[in-house]
Amino acid sequence: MSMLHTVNKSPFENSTVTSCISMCAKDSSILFIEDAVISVMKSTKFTEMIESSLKDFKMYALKPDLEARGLSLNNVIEGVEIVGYEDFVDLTTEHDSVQSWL
Amino acid sequence: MSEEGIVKKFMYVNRKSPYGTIYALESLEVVLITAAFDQDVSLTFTDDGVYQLMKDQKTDGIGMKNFSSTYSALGDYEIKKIFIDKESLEERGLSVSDLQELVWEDEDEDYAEKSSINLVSRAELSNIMSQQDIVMSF
Amino acid sequence: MKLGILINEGPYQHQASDTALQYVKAAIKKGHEIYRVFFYNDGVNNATRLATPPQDDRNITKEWSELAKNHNIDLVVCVAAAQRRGILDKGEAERNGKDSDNIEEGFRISGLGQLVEAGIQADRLITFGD
Amino acid sequence: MAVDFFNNSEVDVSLEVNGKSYEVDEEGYLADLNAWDADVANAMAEADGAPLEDNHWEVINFLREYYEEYQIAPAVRVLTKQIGKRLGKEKGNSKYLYELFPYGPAKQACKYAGLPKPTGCV
Repeated sequence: MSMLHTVNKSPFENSTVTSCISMCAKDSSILFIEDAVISVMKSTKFTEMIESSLKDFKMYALKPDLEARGLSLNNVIEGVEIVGYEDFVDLTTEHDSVQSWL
Repeated sequence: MSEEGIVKKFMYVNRKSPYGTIYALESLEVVLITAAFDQDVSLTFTDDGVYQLMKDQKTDGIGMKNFSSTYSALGDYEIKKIFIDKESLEERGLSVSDLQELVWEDEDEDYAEKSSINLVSRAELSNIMSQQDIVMSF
Repeated sequence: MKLGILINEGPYQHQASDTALQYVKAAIKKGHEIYRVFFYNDGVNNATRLATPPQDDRNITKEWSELAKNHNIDLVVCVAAAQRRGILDKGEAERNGKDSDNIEEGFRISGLGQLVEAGIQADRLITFGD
Repeated sequence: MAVDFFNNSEVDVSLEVNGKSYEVDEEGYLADLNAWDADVANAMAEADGAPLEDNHWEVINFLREYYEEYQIAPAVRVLTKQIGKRLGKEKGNSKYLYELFPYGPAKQACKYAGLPKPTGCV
């Protein structure tokens, strides 16, 4: 069964992003929303972790949250898909279940 | 009280230590209600959530109700699947002996007490989580 | 699809309720049914009609209320969490001997069983919180 | 004075026991749980028109012990099962418990036992 994981915390704030990645099964996906969109930016201390995890699962970041925080879409790690709220809805229905990491 | 006999797999993921926020207590409240609906309920304790099960909690000094003993009632509510993340325990210098023992009584075997606790790796947890219908994280 | 929504944080302090609103609007636009929005933890604070945010800020409670009215959405506030935090409808206020209620139109107070039922009946349950 | 179960019209209700006055809420639940004693339970039951007998006390004592140990009032199903285990199968069924406590074991017996008022969660 495929699962969509959503995360909303900055990886600089706490370990939610790393916990989520460590418990994400192979055919699952991660959607970064709210403060978690910071995770998918290039040249941070988490960039390498995200890049290597992209081999195992798909990752998405919510565009309105990136834009709201002044984060350039050009600086998003390659391979991370930038999506809107309607895509967020599609992701929840395309996966078998959803886990929101709070 | 089941809804036309539908039984789903509900997992509650507890990731926060108790008392600092209300999440642990209010998570427990949902868990007890879910059990009343005859659903397949399991609980995961990971990250700081493992502190929820610490033995010898004493809350007199902080003026809050000590709800740690309520976890021992889970067996009465037919909740027999408690998963504890081994790595989270190790990271915090804890072992399962620091935690409460949680058991359920097997009515068919003259109320014999059986352990509800399963110590699992993150890889195993990931596998168990992905088989759930509903996951709620508190 | 039938979607159940759980909101665990109040308005303004966290983005959770805003994200949930945007999500629900997008889901309705895509033709999905919102089976129920359940407010738990501090999420019950989304239901107070007494909040008066500045005029140039969004009014989240009103937005939920209007969305519920226009699309016939069931907005349910957990009774136990609401009692702790002073969110009351008329019946609850009377039952508990309080001098007034404060719930916004379109929200109703009920038990946690409504959350479990949403989990059982909906095809997906999506949580928004902190 | 009489305290009716669902009587919401009373304001500032109190229960008189042995010349002492106890504050109770609109539904007759004790405001200060620490003030509970057996006389309070008897007075509540008499006010409801059905004095407590040994069978009632078995359940009330069980509820108090359960609350003391687990910090929650047991759900009706748990109550039924545990009563069956402790007092015998013939008592571990909801028919028996509802005969003892016609307003519902969760509500009425918890009230007499001095447990917190159920929030009506289910």
